[in-house]
Amino acid sequence: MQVDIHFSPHKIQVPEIRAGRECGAVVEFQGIVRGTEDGEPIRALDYEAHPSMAEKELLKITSELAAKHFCDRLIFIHRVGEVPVGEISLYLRVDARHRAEAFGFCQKLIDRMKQDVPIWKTTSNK
Amino acid sequence: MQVDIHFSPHKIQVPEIRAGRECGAVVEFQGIVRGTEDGEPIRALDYEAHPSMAEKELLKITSELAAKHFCDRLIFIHRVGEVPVGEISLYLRVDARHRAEAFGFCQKLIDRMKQDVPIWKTTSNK
Amino acid sequence: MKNKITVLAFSTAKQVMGFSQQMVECRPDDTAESLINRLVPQARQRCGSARVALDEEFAEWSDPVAGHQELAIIPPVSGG
Amino acid sequence: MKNKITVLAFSTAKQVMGFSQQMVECRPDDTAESLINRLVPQARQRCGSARVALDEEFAEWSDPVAGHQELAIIPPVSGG
Repeated sequence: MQVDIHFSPHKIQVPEIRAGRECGAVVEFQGIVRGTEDGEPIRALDYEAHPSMAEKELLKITSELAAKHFCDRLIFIHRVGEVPVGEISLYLRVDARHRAEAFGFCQKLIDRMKQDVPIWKTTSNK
Repeated sequence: MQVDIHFSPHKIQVPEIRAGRECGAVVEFQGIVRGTEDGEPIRALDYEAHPSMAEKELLKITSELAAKHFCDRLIFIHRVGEVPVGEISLYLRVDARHRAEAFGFCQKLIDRMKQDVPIWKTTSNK
Repeated sequence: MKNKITVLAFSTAKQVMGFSQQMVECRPDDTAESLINRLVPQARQRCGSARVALDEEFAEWSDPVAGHQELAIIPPVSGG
Repeated sequence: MKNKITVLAFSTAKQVMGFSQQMVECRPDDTAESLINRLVPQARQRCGSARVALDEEFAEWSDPVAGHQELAIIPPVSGG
């Protein structure tokens, strides 16, 4: 399985990639900063991460999940720093032979990220 | 909920759309024609549909699912005619406030489509 | 005046029926099944687990076709 | 020769510790907890349900820090 993990302070550019010959399903997820947080309007969220540890954790999670959900490729991009409302904070792409694997992998990766991967958001007051 | 349903004989162009202010999750799915079908190498798949009935069925399914998975927008594009290996046969995009709704809606829509929506594929021998 | 209905045959049903679309005269007591069986002997059986739709709504093979404009033979679907 | 370790504090732990990164001397019998409590009184309690990582691996607060280069205070994460 090919795994690309990036943390970047820049606006996320959704990568355009041709799927492999045996790939039948591509699932993409965009987490987007909403205009309200806990009912209050906000302008942006601030994300910080421990990128090298986050990458290690993500690789562990990925190899665990890959044993059950056989996937060909994962792209994981998390933006850090200030992310204005309407912009992408997290982009995921999972390529697999079948859709069940791609959906399963993608959803479980997000669930596990939200438990164990050292990334934090705070409401930006700037 | 905004719903766009298209059947097209042309190569699917993934639409670039900015999510709404209250949208926190965008899930996209691409179904891609694989290079083998039942273990045999193929060149393409042929899709046919009853587009107006398919649209009606999709709208019924969409309104049923929307009652449980609250989503803001659905884009459904199914290619018809010959679709060469490596090209997209089905594109879906679901925008929602939260990821669970978007993933749930998208997966259930595909499951229901594969039961009740009049679209057929056959291996292209041309 | 005769009643006419458009019969649509998709996917494997096209091979059974020998057409994808045909305008057909129907009798007042025709059901979906009796209509297509008159066009092709044992068409209903030969279409296997196909369903039928009348005016773009799934129906029963035993439903009368009177008053409908379109009968579509819907083999098991396989979109995606 | 003294042993030094880099202490990283993220998110809410940054407010408790008053820094995001600091190089700290550690004693041979220091645990993760004793080390940060020496920097800020009751730091461990004040960091609530934060976990600790030693050299980028989750560890226990009672683990000795000797031999490690980095201690990271990991408050509940919220990526996505």
